[in-house]
Order: sequence, then structure tokens, then C-alpha cells
Amino acid sequence: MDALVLHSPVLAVAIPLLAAFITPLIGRMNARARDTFVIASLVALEFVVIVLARDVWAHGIRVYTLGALSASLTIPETHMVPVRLILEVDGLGVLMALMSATVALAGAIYSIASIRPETGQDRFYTLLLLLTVGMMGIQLTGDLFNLFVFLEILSISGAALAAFRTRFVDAVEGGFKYLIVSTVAALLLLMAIALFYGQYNALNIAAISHAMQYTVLDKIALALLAAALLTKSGAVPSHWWVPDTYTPAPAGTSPIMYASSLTCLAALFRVVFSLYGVQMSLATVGWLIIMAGVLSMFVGVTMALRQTDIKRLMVYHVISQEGYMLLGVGVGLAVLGDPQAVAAYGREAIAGGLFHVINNAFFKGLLLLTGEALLFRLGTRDLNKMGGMGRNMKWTCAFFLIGALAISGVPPFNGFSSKLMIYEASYHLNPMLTIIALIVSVMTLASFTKVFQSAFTGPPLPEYRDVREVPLSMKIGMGILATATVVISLFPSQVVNGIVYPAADALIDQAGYVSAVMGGG
Amino acid sequence: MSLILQNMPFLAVAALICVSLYIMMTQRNLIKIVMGVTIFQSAVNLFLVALGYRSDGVAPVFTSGPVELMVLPVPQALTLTSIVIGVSTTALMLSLIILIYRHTGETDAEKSRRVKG
Amino acid sequence: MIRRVGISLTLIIIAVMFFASALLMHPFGAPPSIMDDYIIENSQQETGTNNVVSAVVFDYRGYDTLGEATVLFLAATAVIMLFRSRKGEVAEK
Amino acid sequence: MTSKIVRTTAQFVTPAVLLYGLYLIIHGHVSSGGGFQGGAVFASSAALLVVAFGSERVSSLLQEHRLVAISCSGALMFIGLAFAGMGTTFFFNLFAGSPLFGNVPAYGPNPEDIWTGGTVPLMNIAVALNVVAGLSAIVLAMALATVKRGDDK
Repeated sequence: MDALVLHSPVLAVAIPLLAAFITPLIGRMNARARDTFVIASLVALEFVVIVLARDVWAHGIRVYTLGALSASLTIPETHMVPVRLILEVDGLGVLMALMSATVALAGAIYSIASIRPETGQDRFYTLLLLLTVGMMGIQLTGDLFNLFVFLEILSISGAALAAFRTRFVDAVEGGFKYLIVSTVAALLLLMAIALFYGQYNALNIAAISHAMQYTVLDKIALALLAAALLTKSGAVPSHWWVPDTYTPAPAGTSPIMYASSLTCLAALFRVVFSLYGVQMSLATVGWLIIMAGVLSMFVGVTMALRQTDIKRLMVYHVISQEGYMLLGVGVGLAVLGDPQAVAAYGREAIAGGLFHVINNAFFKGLLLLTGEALLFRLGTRDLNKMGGMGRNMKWTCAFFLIGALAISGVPPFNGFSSKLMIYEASYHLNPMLTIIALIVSVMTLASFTKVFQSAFTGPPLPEYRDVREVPLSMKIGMGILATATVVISLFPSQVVNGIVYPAADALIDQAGYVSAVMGGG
Repeated sequence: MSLILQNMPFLAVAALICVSLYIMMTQRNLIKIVMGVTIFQSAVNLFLVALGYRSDGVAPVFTSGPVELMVLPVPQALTLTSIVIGVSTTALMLSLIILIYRHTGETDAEKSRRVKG
Repeated sequence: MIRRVGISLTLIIIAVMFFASALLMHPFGAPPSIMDDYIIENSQQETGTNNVVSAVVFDYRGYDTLGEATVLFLAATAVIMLFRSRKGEVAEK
Repeated sequence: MTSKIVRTTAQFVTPAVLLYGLYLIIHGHVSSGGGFQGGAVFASSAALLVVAFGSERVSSLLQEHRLVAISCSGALMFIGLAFAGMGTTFFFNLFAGSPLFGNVPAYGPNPEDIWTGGTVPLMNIAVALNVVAGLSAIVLAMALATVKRGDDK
């Protein structure tokens, strides 16, 4: 058990990676064994992440030096800077890792039934596991170049999954678009890494942060990093690839791909807070992030109102909801230099943004899965051609209701709790922000009311009279995400205090992040 | 002026990046866009290798010869990683273009509907 | 027209950014080397490898290389997946 | 299928390419080279064969599922070596100082002793398996795709 705790940071990446290498070999022999193996490895991953999370919550930041004589030996004894590759896990890392592992498990279980009609299932599960590897790797690493490598794993597997249904030209084009965008973003990130390496001869985030002189080059690097990671997360200046890529993605992977976007968002927060942090005046950056957030909210929801394709509509809400997260964290970033303001509302703003990240991963993922469930049974995504499915697909209807009420911020659901935190905090900074956020929330409710009416209420259309409920595995997949949503809704204060505030504090406490690697205080 | 001459390799990197971004923004043929991305990759690789160069350094391999000043080893390892990743993404991009061509008979971004890099 | 102006503006901003960083970078041929000097001096004792680049690739930064091998494996999987034969696929709309 | 000159040249060049790739892989830890470089050279012979003999003939020789299996086993060997160090830490160089590839040279110049490097030469071989099979599979799949129009239009 001690060994498990000790090695858990690297096991959380190595387990899905090992599984991805074994899956093609098992898949050639037996499809059922392969499905069981994939699910088992994701359950094991979930277990390891929980072990890791409990340890981090109890004992603070964990470091893991790969290949050293001891995992905690970050700097060689006769030297001043870290040489080996170091994993560093803090509150934010475990929060995102828990979210990613849960969503990946739900998506994989859902896929068992939903991918059955397709060929190439071995490849599908390999790609799904590698997408999970990419997410876990980005969250748990403490090294910038390593972040680049895992970002590429995430991008390539994401692009391949988006193009999985190769018989649709949309899918192939969406995958191509995503691959170009993410390759360029990753190269910008690599440029920034090279700028750091050229100046400080270091690749470790904490070591660079420790040595940083805040030169012009560092500011250029910040611009490159922010551009790259905002592009990957799909916030407004570069939101145009999101709908084309996510809409044709195969059923079970939609929530996982969404979680991978959120992962890039968290990586952006990591870079801005832990790499640059309080010593650089970040108010301008904070306001830029707030602007991006407000624009994302507004553009996303207005585009969503015009859609008649159910999945495309939900994907536009993805952009809109990312706006809330950027707004919350941006408010915290704008006041980071002022300790009083941070204590008064900045900390709450960051926590609200992060809480919204995990809430969204669950209820938005649930909504995407219900959209896919309708496609699976009806063969269409067009809202105008659906109707009255509430009677035939009771479970799907119930899951959809949970997700829709949560995303619209209806009390007592978790979407309401996190939005409330963001409203309160942003009101202190500027009341206009709160008003815009409230308007967007109302528009979201309107949009989902439309979907509910056209898809589920009313008498069933004659051509869909014999439609049945979706198979068991899809119900279980949706059920996991629905349970997570309901549990967070029932115990919001426990979740916020136990999980979310440690993550927000880890972001604010840059000195702690640096000293975990560099030693001293 | 001497600075410009001395940092010529870095300036070459900047020039290559500008060329590649120009290609990616103005060209409509998908294969040309991929070429732009590839030039960008080469520019970044060149930058990484140039960062690690020490004047009069030799390759960081210990042989039976005398130990001299060596160039930095880490950028070479990073470049190796970056090259392999570049090959993989390029292969996948070209495969996707083959599929787009099968579907639409076009490799032009605007004629084949919504693709716009 | 607006598109042209936008493209030119973006290009100019990016060009200024990159040319400035090229000039602000340390002089070519004299990089800071605190981490790399340690690796050059200790790679033989710590890893037994005479080729320092191999020592970095497989020992000091082996985890990156694992990721790199994964990327290549991933690309092969993805390309094979894209050109798979689709016989026996259930026709779905 | 190209002219006889190309085919004959390919027959003579391929063994040389394979030998050079093998040298780069096995000597990766004592001289320039390594698993990736050698693997790429090795896999370039597959591209040469495709040019000379056509992709159908080559793909009947190098079947896709075999290449995938080799690629998987290379990757598994690599991650297995990383796991082997888990008694200390992940990626710990377990064999440095052991009887297997365990000679540890002192700092400074030394002759090309191949019995050094610990896990590094083994990892070179593992990565080379992965790279050879992966790149050949990519080249073959793309070459086949441009030749025959698949059944998926």
C-alpha cells in the first residue's frame, strides 16, 4: 500500500498507457475480453487517482523524480537545479485527474454498446486510452517539455477520434482542422519552452519560476503560452474549430474530448499562476482572460440558440460554459497582486471557476451523451425531426433533465452553486460582469427548454413508435455522470471545502509550488 | 550590427516562422497548409538545436579522443522528440487529406466546404 | 480586403515578436548551461552511457521518450484506423 | 512496379540499409545514433521496397496486424523496462553496475565499450522495434490507400 501511494503519480499515467499497448493484442483474440480489459484498467486508474488524491489532500504537494535514487530527491546532492524530469502533483492536479478519470470511465462504458456497429474497435479503444493518458500526463507533470509531449498525445488522439467515422466527410474535415490547430498551438508552446530554456537552462516549471527575471522574452513567452493554451481549450478568439470537431466525434468520446479541452484550460491556469504568479503584475492578463470569458459566454450561447442540430447546439454551450470558468479565474487573476482582495473575493472567484470546471465536465458530458443516445436510436440529430421521446426513452429523458437543469443554473443543482460563487466574486470587481453572466444563464435555460420540448415532450412521432430505450452499458455510462452531478448537488459545501478550495489555494500559493521542488521556503 | 551577425541563426528561425505563418494564412490548398506547418516545425527544431550550440563545441559523445568542450546535450534530445512528433502529425495530416480527397475530389480548402486551417 | 489587412497586421505583430526575441536571446554560441554541465559531467557515472544524448533521451528524460514512442505508436494506430476496411459495418444514417 | 534498374538496385541497397540501421541501433549508447535514428533508417527500407516492388507485394510480406503486434511489443518492452526500475523509481537505471550491460566508465575519454549503459541499450532496441514497425505500417497504409480506392466512398 505504501508503494502504491509512493508511485501513484506515475502509475496514474502508466496504467492507461500500458493498457493502450496491450489492447490491440487482446483485441485480435477476443472483443469481449478487450472491452472488459479496457474497463478494468480504467477502474484501476480511478482507484490509483483516488489514492493519490487522498494523499495530496492529507500531506500537501507530492513530487516524484523519475529515475532518481529516491522519488523525493528533486535536486542532485552536489547541484543547485533539478536535472531529472519531475512530476509535481498539487490540489489542482488531483482535482483535474479525478475529473478526467471519472469521465473517461463513463465514456468507455458508454462506448461498449454505442461503438458496436462500427469497425476498427481495437483502434478506437487504443485511441480512447491514449486520450486519457494525455489528460492525466498534462495534469500530473511538473515539467514544461513533458507538458508539450502529452499535449501532442492528447491532440493526435483527439484528432483521430474526431475523424473516426470516416464515412462522413464532416468527421474527416473536423479531425483535420483540429489537428492543424493543435499542431500550430503546440509549436507555439514549444517556442515558449525554447525561450525559457535559452534563458534559464531549465525545463522544470518550478525551477523556471524560481529563476525568472521577468524580462521581455518572458512576456513574449507568456503571450505564446496563453495563445497556445487558449486555442486548445476553445475559448472565443479561437472557438471556430470546436463545433466542427466535437459534433462528429463518436458517441462515448464526446465527454472525454470535452474533458481534454478543460485539461488545456487547467494547464493555462497552471502556467499563469504557478509559472508567473504574484511577482509579475498580472492584472492586464486577468482582464484579458475576463474579456475572453465574457465573449465566449455570449458568442457561445447566441450561436447555440440558432442551432437545430442537437449535438451542435450542445457543443456551442461548451464554448459558453468555458466563458464562466475563464470569468471566475480571470477575476481571481486580476486581483492576485492585492492580498486583501484575494482574501475577500479573489480566492472565491478562483474556486468558483474551478468548481464550474468539474461540474461542467460531469453535467455537460452527460448532456453530450444523451444527445448521442438520441442519435443512436433515432438516426438523426435534427431537433425538428424528433418528438415525444420522453415516453419511449424514460432514462435518457431523466438524465437529460438532470443535465439541463444543472447547466442552466437552477437551484439546488451544482451548476447553481458554482455560478453563484462566480456571480458573487465578479460583482465585487465589476457589476456589469455579473449582469452579463446572469443574462447568459437565462439564455442557456431558454435554449435547453427548446431542446426538451422538441425532443422529449408531446406525443411520439409515428415513425419512432417502436424506438426502445438505449442498451444497458449506455445507461450505466450516463448514470455515472448523472450520479456525480447529483452527489455534488446534494453536498456542495463539502465538495467545495474538501476538493475545490485546496485546488484554488494551490494555484494562489506559488511559493509552495516552487519550494516543493527547489527546497527552502 | 555585430549582434545581428552573431545571432544570425536565431534570425533565420524568425524568418522561417514568418514564412510558414504567411503560408498557413494565405494558402487554400490543404497540402500547402501542411507544408506551412512542416516549415514551422523545422524552424522550431532549428531554434532548439541553435540554443544548445557552444562555440568550438563537439558532439556530446565520449570517445577515445580527448575530452573537449561539448555542445549542450538536452536540446538535442528535445529536438529528437520534436522531430518524431512532427513526423507523426504530418503523417496523420496527409492521411486525412487523402480521405478528404476521396470524399470530395478536392484538396482545396474552400471548395471542400468547411475546412479552413 | 479586411481579411488582407487582418492577415498583414497579425503577421507584422508576430514578426516583430520573433525578431525581437531572436535579438534579445543570449549571443549565439554561449548559452547558459548549469543543467547541461551537470549532465555532461555525471552521465558516465550515473548511467554508464558514453553517448550523453542517449543518456538524456533514455535516462534523465526517459519519461519524455516514453511519450514520444507513444506518439509514434499513436500515429501508426490512427493511420491504420483511418484506412481500415469497413466491410461488415452496419449501415447507419 | 518500376523499371528493372530500380528493382535490381533496391535488392542490393536494402541489405546495406538494414545493416546500417542495425549498427545505429546497437551502437546507440556508445556513438551517435540510437533507437529512433536507427529505426527510421531501418524503416526507410520498407519505403524503398514499396517504390521498387509496389505496395501490394510488400504488404503481403509485411502484414498490417504483424506490424501492429511488433510495434506493441516494442512499446511494451520499453514501458516494462521503465516499470522494472519501480523498486526505486519509475525509469530508474536498474542495470547500471549489474552484470548486464553494467560496465560504468569513469569520467573522460574511453574506448567504445559496448557493454555499458545499463537499461539504455535495451531501451534502444525496444524503441527501435516500435519505430520500425510503426513507420513501416504508416508508409504501407498510406501507400496502399493511394493505390486502391477503398470500398468506402
